Amino acid sequence: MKIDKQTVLELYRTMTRLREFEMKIQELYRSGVLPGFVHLYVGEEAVAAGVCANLSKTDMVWSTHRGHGHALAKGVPGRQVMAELWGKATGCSAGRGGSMHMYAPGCGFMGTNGIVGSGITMSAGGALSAQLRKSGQVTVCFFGDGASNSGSFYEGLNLASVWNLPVVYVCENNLYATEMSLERATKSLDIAARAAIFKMPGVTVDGSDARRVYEAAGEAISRARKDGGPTLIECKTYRFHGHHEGDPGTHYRSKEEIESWKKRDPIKALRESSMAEKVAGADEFDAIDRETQAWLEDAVEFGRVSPEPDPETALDFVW
Amino acid sequence: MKIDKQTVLELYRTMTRLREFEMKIQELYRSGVLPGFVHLYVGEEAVAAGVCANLSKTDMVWSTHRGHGHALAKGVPGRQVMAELWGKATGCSAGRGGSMHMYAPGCGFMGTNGIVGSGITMSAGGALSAQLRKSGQVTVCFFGDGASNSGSFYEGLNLASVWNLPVVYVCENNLYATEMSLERATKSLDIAARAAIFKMPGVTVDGSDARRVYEAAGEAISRARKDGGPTLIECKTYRFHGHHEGDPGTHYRSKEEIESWKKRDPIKALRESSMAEKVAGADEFDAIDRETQAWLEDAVEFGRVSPEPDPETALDFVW
Amino acid sequence: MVTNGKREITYGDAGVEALGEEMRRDPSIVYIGQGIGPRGGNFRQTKGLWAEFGDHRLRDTAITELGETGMAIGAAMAGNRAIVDNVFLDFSLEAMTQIVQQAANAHFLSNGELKVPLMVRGSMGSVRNAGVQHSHTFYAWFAHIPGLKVVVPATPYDVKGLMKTALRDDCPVIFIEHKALYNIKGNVPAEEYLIPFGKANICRAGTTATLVAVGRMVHVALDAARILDQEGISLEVLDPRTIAPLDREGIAASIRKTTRVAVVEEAHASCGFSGEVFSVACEDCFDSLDAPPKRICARPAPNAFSPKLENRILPDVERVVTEIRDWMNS
Amino acid sequence: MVTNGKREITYGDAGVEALGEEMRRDPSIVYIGQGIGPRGGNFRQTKGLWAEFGDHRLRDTAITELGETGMAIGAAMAGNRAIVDNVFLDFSLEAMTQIVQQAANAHFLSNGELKVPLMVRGSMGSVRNAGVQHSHTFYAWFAHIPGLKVVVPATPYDVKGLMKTALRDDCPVIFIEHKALYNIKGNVPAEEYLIPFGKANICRAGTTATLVAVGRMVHVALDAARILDQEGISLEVLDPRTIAPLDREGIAASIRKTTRVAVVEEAHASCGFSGEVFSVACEDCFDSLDAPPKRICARPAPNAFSPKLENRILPDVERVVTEIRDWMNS
Ligand SMILES: Cc1ncc(C[n+]2csc(CCOP(=O)(O)OP(=O)(O)O)c2C)c(N)n1
Ligand SMILES: Cc1ncc(C[n+]2csc(CCOP(=O)(O)OP(=O)(O)O)c2C)c(N)n1
Ligand SMILES: [Mg+2]
Ligand SMILES: [Mg+2]
Repeated sequence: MKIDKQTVLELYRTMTRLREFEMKIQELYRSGVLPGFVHLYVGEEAVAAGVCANLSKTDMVWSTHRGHGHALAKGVPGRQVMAELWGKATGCSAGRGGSMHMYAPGCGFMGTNGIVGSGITMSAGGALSAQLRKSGQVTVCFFGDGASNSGSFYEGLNLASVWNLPVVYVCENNLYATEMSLERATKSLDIAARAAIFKMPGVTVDGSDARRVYEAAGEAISRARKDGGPTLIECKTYRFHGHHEGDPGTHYRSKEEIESWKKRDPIKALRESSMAEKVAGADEFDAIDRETQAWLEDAVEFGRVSPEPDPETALDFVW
Repeated sequence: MKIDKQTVLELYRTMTRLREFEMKIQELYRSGVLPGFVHLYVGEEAVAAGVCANLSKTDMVWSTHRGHGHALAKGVPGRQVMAELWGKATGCSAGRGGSMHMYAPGCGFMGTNGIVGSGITMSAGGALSAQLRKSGQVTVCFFGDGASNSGSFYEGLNLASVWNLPVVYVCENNLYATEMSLERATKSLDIAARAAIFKMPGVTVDGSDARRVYEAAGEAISRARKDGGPTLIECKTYRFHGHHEGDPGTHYRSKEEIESWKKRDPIKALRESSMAEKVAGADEFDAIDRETQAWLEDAVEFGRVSPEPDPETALDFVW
Repeated sequence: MVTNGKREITYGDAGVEALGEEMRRDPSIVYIGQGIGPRGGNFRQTKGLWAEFGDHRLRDTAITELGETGMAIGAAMAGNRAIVDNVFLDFSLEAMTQIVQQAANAHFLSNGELKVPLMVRGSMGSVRNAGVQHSHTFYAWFAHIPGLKVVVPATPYDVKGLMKTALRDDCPVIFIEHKALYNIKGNVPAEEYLIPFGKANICRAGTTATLVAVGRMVHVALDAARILDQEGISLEVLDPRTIAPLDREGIAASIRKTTRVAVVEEAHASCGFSGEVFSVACEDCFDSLDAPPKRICARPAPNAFSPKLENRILPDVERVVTEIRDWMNS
Repeated sequence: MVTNGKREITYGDAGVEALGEEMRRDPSIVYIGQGIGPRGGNFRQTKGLWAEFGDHRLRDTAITELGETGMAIGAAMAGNRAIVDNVFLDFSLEAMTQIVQQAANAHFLSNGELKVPLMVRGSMGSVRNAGVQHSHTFYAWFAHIPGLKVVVPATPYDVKGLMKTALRDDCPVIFIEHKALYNIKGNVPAEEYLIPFGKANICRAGTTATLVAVGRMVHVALDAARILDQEGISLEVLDPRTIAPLDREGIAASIRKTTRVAVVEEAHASCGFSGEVFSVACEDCFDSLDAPPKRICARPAPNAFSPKLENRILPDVERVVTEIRDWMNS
């Protein structure tokens, strides 16, 4: 499959936004203006970008604790994600949720989540709903290698497979769950292979290669859309930073390992390979970089100046 | 592997006890003297008998809601099982538990259980304890095809495999979980094959053939005992009766299916094949049958005349 | 008002009727659970519905309460109205994380953008000595969590009216029937009616003391009240119907009238619903109290199998009569 | 009595010390959880223990709370003493079925033959705006279930003494620390001491009213008491230390002395622990009450992320001072 120029630039745009956004979040967080906890997506951008480029606005995404990238890639405005991290009234959850509880159903974004594995069964429900309503929506669920060891993973996949639901499970296998390596957590290291027990296609892709992710997800998503049932995609990826801000991420991962993955930086990789293949030129990528900076500044400023929620609204929307 | 005569007779003895016990329970239950609910093991006797013949008294067994057979095969005295079903003070749980909550730790019997799947993780804990204490005990966990679709199954197997625990998982695949056939519940019909994802040996055996079960379990148990780690054994079996007393078991299973399994009655099969192979003679089997009747009558009488628990003890052993 | 046709049907059938009516009315309803399709429900609680609505809307599952419940929540978030039937409330323990962390919070966290029209169904309480693992009674747990509504019907009439309300509510509703009541009969009008949440039912008017009772204990309280009536003790029996929202005002009004309150529950006392009634008494009508509030709950032990033991643990008419009599005389 | 060496260590380190001492003393203890090995615990709650006890006894797991907890229960039934650390109490929701159905019942059902020496550890409450899914406070749930003991230490001293008691108890103990307290310092004697369960701690003697406070709220209550002291309101601050068993006698004695009681909790009010204190007031010392009991709990909403909203929901010193002042004047 040949990926056209427009798609390449779109993937690049999404990835740079995700990257720059997270670097800014790190800076803001370290300066102490953001409450809560943040888990940065830096290094894994090709996954969200590649998957979500195949989705329409009404398709649904269930995300994780490491979900800023998923939200942005699914089309939640940067301003709203930023403001939410700031706990502002203009955030996508109006400041009620923060990093791990961002909801934007209008964008098909069904939430980041603080509970590992929880989206796997909920997304099967989203897909069931789409199937019942014959809406044509596809549901995507992102989750980590860590989540793949929970009972939720298996119960969700079983239900999705037995009812042939239009859901695509995207495992972001970044080799670690907090400080726990996958090797210490399980002997089941080939996560994609587990799909076979449910007679579900399981695919492994290089999660540092946005084009490969785009292709694999595209295939799975169009299969789901055509009533061909669920797919499990395992993306081999890596977080360049620690598990969350505060974790240097260097005491349980070797320097060599970190460096080897950084060499395969998905953004640089896409840019360089595209240029080598003459799909697009440096000027085009640079233009996107500049646009990204403007977009980011706007989002930051929006977050900064937005008002705090009114304490009087604290008890709204309980019921 | 050649199974010696003594073992054959032992398997036969256990199976006839289980069978006669359950038939008597059915009669007593229908006559209204037993409180609670009972799930009969009739038809599946070769599994408990074949597995438990390999266990010593201090080995541990975690059982299910369909657990009378497991308890008896593990050596819990028939009197105590009978009295427990009667809710009597002399029952193995002193009348506090009933059919689904029978405990006899002194016999290595760690409980029948009303919660499907719950034993799978607890038995891993029993095995962990044995490993830590270097006690040489092996732990066996029985569970059904229904339980194999729960998250507990996968979480338990993962933990057992990653720590190489001395536990043998015995799935009694009787094709149904209540009225739900395995085919309707999952696309993962080859339960033993699932073990492979955890790099665990997975074996399928004819659960109507006590000798094959005995051999497969023997191999798994001696591997576990030699620190060779866990095994999953799927026994293809069938319950001749309904899910519980009250369910005729005939409206969701075809007559042909039921009859075809009854033709392979594990007790008749062992007796006939052993006689054909001249391992033992009719008189020897008949002697066991008579002995079983005496054993059963004693247990029933014990249950019948035993006292009810003293209401004043109702609040004992909470803490 | 509802026409009283004096039609009598069972508590179980009242639920079936509510489900049928609402599933006809609202095509978005999907019902997920174990044995709720062709089987018609372990308690016959979906009897006949499969013939009408089929596999499409009645979704039989494997033994996967965590998966079923997560799935129902997701379907509700995505635009359907979902029912997940855990059959025994006990089995909802398998899915507690999804109920508390996801269902209860999504509406709040999304600032009202997401609705979670979900009914979690499960039956509580003791029946026929099933043993402790099948007879838990922990409606208080759900009422401790903001964002969950908790319904505990005591009569066929209430099952139908409350379930219909539950199936039009856009919040997660935990709908808890009592297993031992499925076969009791009572008047259920054929005409449509809805019973509002948060409105207690005075099952019996009285003047001497208020008994707040829940689920099966409503019937026990009523029996006790009839007996004590002959001794000149006039008990008002109040069924809150919903534990959350709780009709604090209705309870307080009854206490103001009778000047005494006792709670009768099959649930355990410690950190449960009875304390919530005490809080109504203390916070809302303390000066009306002529005597200390009292509670008659399960004695503090797991529910035992032997009828002899179980009867010692769970409240019954005799215990209620004795304890209330002593209390009135104290 | 304990020699008071005035050694000051943190709440977190007090737990580490208790664990180290008990693991040395009792070789059967196995500690299961996520990140509790080389990492030393998300909250540093097992700092340094791995170096001493190794992989054998500190068992790092995958994300498998259900599995971990089931496993710990099984190990405890089989002859070890097991600790399962769910790190955040929130995550124990994943394993609730094993805690309630298995751990709580095995001793009872086996007529005392099985012991379940198990500590389920998890941290409750809000810290640094982690959001609702990481800040639940539901100790009341466990206290609603017979067979579980529930410990909620408020100080470094209590962490050590109560944890050592927990690790010698043969029943399942739910040991609930408050996340925001891990770094507070306090006196912890180097000498061995154990704090009995079911014995409340009078943190501050007073005469005007009793404040029953739990966990972090003990400190809030103490701060409020110091402020109100200057207005002539002498508050007795009582920390029950264990929610189950509950020192009803200790609470009642304090109420008899002060004639008033209020409860201060980070938990929600509805069907929670505050009602249990009301029950003590009503059932055990009603005639001593000079005013209606009162409760100051989290306002009824999920815990919101924004500090502005969260501060509105959770009780703080200002709210306690204001509400207690109003109550005293009413
Ligand atoms: C049920 C549950 N258990 C534990 C945690 C604590 N926790 C938060 S993130 C995380 C690691 C998740 O690992 P993985 O799924 O691989 O995602 P990654 O962080 O690597 O993106 C853990 C253990 C949690 N949030 N939820
Ligand atoms: C967690 C849980 N969910 C549901 C049930 C209700 N239930 C009791 S037995 C049973 C079927 C079990 O099927 P299987 O595991 O195949 O065992 P079998 O009855 O066939 O021996 C079900 C659904 C239960 N006891 N526990
Ligand atoms: Mg990971
Ligand atoms: Mg079965």
